[in-house]
Amino acid sequence: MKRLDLIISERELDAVLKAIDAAGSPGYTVMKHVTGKGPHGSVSEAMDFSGLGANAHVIVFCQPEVLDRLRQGIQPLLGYYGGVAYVSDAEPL
Amino acid sequence: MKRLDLIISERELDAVLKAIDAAGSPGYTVMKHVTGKGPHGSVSEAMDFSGLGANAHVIVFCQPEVLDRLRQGIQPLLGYYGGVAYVSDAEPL
Amino acid sequence: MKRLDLIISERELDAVLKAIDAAGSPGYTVMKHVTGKGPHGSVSEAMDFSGLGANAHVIVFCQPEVLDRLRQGIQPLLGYYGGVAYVSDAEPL
Amino acid sequence: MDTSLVLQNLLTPPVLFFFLGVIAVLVRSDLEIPAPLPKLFSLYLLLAIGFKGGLELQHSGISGPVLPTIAAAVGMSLAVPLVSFAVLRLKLDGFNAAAIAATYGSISAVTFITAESFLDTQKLPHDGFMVAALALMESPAIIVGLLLVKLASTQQRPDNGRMRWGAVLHEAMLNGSVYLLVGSLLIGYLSAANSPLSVEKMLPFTDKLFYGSLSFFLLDMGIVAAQRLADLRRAGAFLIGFSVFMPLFNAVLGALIARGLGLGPGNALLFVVLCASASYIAVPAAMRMTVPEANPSYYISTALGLTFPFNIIVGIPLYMALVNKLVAPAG
Amino acid sequence: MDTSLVLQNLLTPPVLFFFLGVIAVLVRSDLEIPAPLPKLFSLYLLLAIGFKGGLELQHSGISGPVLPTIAAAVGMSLAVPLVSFAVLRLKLDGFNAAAIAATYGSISAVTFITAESFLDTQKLPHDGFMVAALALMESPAIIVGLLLVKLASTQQRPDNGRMRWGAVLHEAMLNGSVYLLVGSLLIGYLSAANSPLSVEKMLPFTDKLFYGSLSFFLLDMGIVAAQRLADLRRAGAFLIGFSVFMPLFNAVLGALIARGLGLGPGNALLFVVLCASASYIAVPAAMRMTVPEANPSYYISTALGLTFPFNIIVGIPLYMALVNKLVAPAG
Amino acid sequence: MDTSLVLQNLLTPPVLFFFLGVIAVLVRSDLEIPAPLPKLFSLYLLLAIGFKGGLELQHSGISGPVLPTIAAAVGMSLAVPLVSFAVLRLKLDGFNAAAIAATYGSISAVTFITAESFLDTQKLPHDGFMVAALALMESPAIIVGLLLVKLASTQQRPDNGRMRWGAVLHEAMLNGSVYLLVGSLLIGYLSAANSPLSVEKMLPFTDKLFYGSLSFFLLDMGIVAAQRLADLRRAGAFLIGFSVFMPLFNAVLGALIARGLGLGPGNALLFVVLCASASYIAVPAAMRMTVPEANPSYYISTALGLTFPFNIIVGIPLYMALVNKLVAPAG
Ligand SMILES: Nc1ncnc2c1ncn2[C@@H]1O[C@H](COP(=O)(O)O)[C@@H](O)[C@H]1O
Ligand SMILES: Nc1ncnc2c1ncn2[C@@H]1O[C@H](COP(=O)(O)O)[C@@H](O)[C@H]1O
Ligand SMILES: Nc1ncnc2c1ncn2[C@@H]1O[C@H](COP(=O)(O)O)[C@@H](O)[C@H]1O
Ligand code: NA
Ligand code: NA
Ligand code: NA
Repeated sequence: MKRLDLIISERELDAVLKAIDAAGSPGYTVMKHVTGKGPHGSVSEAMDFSGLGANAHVIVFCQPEVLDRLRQGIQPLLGYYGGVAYVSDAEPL
Repeated sequence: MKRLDLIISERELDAVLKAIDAAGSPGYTVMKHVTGKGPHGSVSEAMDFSGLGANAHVIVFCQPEVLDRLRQGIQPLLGYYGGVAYVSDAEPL
Repeated sequence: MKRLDLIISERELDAVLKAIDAAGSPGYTVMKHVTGKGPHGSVSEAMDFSGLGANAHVIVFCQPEVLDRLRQGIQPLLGYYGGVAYVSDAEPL
Repeated sequence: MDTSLVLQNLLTPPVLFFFLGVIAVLVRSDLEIPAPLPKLFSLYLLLAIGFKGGLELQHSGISGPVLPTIAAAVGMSLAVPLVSFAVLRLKLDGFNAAAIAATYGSISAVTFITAESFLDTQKLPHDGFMVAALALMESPAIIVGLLLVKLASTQQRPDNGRMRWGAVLHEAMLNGSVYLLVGSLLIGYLSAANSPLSVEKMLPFTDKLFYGSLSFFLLDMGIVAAQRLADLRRAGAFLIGFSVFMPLFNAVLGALIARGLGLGPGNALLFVVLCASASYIAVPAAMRMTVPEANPSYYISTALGLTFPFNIIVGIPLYMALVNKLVAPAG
Repeated sequence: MDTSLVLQNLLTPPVLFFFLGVIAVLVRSDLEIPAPLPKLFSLYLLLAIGFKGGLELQHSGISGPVLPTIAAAVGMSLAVPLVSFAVLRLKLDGFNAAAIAATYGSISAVTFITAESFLDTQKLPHDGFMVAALALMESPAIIVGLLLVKLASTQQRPDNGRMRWGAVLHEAMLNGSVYLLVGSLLIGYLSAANSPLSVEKMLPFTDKLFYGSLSFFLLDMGIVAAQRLADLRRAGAFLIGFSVFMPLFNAVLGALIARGLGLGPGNALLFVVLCASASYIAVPAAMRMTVPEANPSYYISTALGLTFPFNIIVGIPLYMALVNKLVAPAG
Repeated sequence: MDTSLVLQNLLTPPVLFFFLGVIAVLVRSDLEIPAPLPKLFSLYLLLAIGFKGGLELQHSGISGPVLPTIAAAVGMSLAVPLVSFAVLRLKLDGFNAAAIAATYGSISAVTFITAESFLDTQKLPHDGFMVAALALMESPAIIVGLLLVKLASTQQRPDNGRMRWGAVLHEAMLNGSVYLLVGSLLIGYLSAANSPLSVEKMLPFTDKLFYGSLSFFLLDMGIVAAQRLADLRRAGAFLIGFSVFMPLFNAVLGALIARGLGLGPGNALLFVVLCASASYIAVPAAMRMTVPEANPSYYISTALGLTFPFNIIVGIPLYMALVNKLVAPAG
């Protein structure tokens, strides 16, 4: 099986989760309040009071074929809003 | 070496950590306040005030033989309460 | 590409991030409020009010050559202050 | 008269902020009170209600209707789950029926607090020992619920179906919210006897801030309840009906007992509210741990998605009218 | 006289705590107010300012200068982005210019609140309807900003450049902070009419704690603003100049309009502050979603890193002097 | 007389809530005050105690016993670590001995605050300059601790054993809690002189809420201290003895100095409490960074697991009796 790690802005989280559901993923896990740095600059929690939002880290464990559908749904979002997505191998315990 | 990712309810965290210790793991890392969706439905932080709890994400880096013992301690908990567990390869930096 | 997972004390986070930047990494992701157990004992959020700090989990996706430079900057910090660092393979989605 | 009471209740800040939270969900505003801020208010309210109850208990003493009322309250928290279980078994399996039954035998502290605020705006007196009744109704309902699980479960359970009663009793008696409420009650009781000056210094925190903090917390409760309401729709007509009629039935029962106990209208309303409200804090937490076979979206959504809003918005004034009719015709 | 007003403003706890936050960053103290605690204070301040505005609106009634003032405020929130855009286009692309323009058309609730506190220490009266003006200035600025994006963008945008106006309007009108402010205003208005006793019980929370909570929150705002100031230095002289001169220009415009409306000195100052302040809550959140092409560090750093401190520290007393000169020479 | 003071102290809400927290851990209740809520209370208490101290300092002026008392306090924060180090080296290596020594040279703000509350319930006056003494005792102890590390360490340290004194001084002087305390003190001092009206508006926040917030925070401190107590048991009899006898020794020393300074009973008690308390906020944070060779569970568990509860529960009334005997026989 495959493991997908997504790091995106909390503001885009709903759209990403919708895409994950649409791809037929068996589930997902979300960690909010994530900060970091990438091509688009630094993201901190300092403006948390503003609704501006930090990042979210989403993990999906799924079959390779789900991954193909995920790629289609998520690539456009990452392209427009930024964020990273990496895939590795993972086996059920 | 191996990397184990567990995602379980915060309510079962103590039992899981006890099982990890019992398996002789050299350590573990815990992230709480994790949300997600799986076969048993959605988990959010909305009822946080109630002691109902969100999910926790537990990471264990260990030798393959520890993993075997972990499997025995953790599988029954996952079977009864739900949650997911995936293994991948990892090497010390 | 490679994926580096670092788990260190929040108190050393600034030094670690500086080392990551210095190694020319394209970015990083940070999760704070992480707890756990390792060779140096347990780390909880119980003393959060004290500035003592819990752990932080840092993820870096990068090319293997960046990893070599990261190793040099980060190993001394881990040696002196404690913490763990593991590497796995990861491919862009 | 009913409708005027409903309106008087409706147009107070706590209820209006509750609505504001509900509407935020309906119109999909991104208004959010992030964790653990709701926990701050929830801990504060338990601490404050307990402390104030302890003070009043010290002043009034443990006499007259105190012990009979508390005994009756505990009795109701044992009886309501049994009746509820019988009703719920018509449509649900044993696990779900038992978990929901336990929920309705227990109480909602926020509903109780809102009823107290309602009484205050109606200038009707009420007593501190009702807080003791509140505190003592959580645990018995949990235990009855788990006994029902044990009796009803034909299915294989782990540890060969043996209940770990130690863990169960622990969960029932030492749940954080029960513990804080009882502890604060004792602290209020002891402080009032020994250090009136220190009580004086607590009051700006426990007393003056109370109403505003309740309103803030109800904003969050409105958000959470509205999110749950969607779940409930999926759960079907039977559970929706149960969420409204069971409280009404328990309220009538409660009002009759309150009359038997000779309670004044204030205490009688609180007694009725205890009977009619359902737990969405201690009981779901205990059920999640001890009856994982039951579907949380059933027992949380009934208690929180419908019974709670019903009680907050129309229940309290309705029960007041009931009390005025049944218990204290002159009140 | 200006300098005495500046000093009077400077040596009050809210402004001093703001400085304490700024200095913490400059000397690299590890003082930190971790999330979501700032959110608690920000929600509280919106709730309290809205509630108090609603009470006052109920007492004063909706008459006299109320509607013209609100109309003028909304007009300014439409006009300021247009002027700002024209200025910003001299140096910036359409996306960034539009996002910053929207920011300056909108308002800063904390600046407004600090100005109210300043008026209170000056014992100058002001009215609740100004809070309604505050609440109604967020959304129009967002919409104008997005219209400007649409007009100015030659670049390819997703969905073939079609704006999803539903989403945009939703973001503009139902943003959490706008929603809470308007909702609390309505709740204050309704409660004051129907349940004076319940209003009485809210006041220790919404009124007595207000000044201290503002001070605490400004400590955090000082930290955040100082962190942003570093970004702004990188953004260059043009934006730095804009962050100071645009508010001054808008303030003069606002003062003239306030005179035209016949506002008293208290309301006039608030009107000027609304015109001169820039949003760092609702608008950046909306821009981040709908104009990802714009660089957030531009529109946040101008509004928060420079305009906000400028207004808090010297702007408010300066505008007071302006109002004293232009609007109410006898005041 | 001692026991009556102990009882009077014991039966106040702050101490009772501390016990409630301790017992929660002992009976394994799941009561929890999740991060960052304790931080909110800790920041609030530092802000409030600093602000109030500043007000009082402004009113009393900097004269009479102010400077000698502050000098003596700083002197004690230099001397206590030296004595403690000599004792601790009997059993511990240089790193651990130095870290614990620094901890005991510094102070516990919450112990100080609880002592002030105790004085208030005893109606004994005390002065704002004692807060200045409190604020100035954190940094010197850290610096002495690090000097001791340097002198005692034969072991190889990174950077070839060269201390980064810049980092160390930074940690010692600009630690968030020291910074907030000193800053709030200055703000109180400045506001009181320049804007009495604004001080008036701060008081409901800084003054009225103080006692209740302290009680809430002590509930959490009880939980944390009890968790630490288990660690301490593992640390062995020597450190357990040290955690009780060192404070007693320092208290007697402090009482003698207080007599020398001619302090009244209120200020004398606070002086003694400063000497007898140990830091579990600023110093551990600094030691964690600069002396990673020392075991945190030693220096935190002694200060927090035993010395803190000892002082809160029996220390304060005991020291009061000591002061009554030694310092102010007529008081
Ligand atoms: N190379 C990387 N390794 C780990 N996280 C990254 C990396 N690049 C970007 N990120 C994360 O993705 C977020 C969004 O990236 P971006 O919007 O592309 O700058 C950043 O704030 C980081 O949290
Ligand atoms: N396929 C998956 N990928 C990532 N996380 C998952 C997946 N399935 C379940 N989870 C996580 O595990 C939690 C418990 O799952 P369950 O109780 O089996 O529904 C969920 O709430 C998710 O956070
Ligand atoms: N084997 C392990 N697996 C996962 N996390 C670990 C492991 N060992 C240590 N850690 C994490 O790294 C932190 C620092 O470890 P240390 O300071 O070496 O005890 C611990 O608190 C854990 O969060
Ligand atoms: Na009930
Ligand atoms: Na404006
Ligand atoms: Na000391």
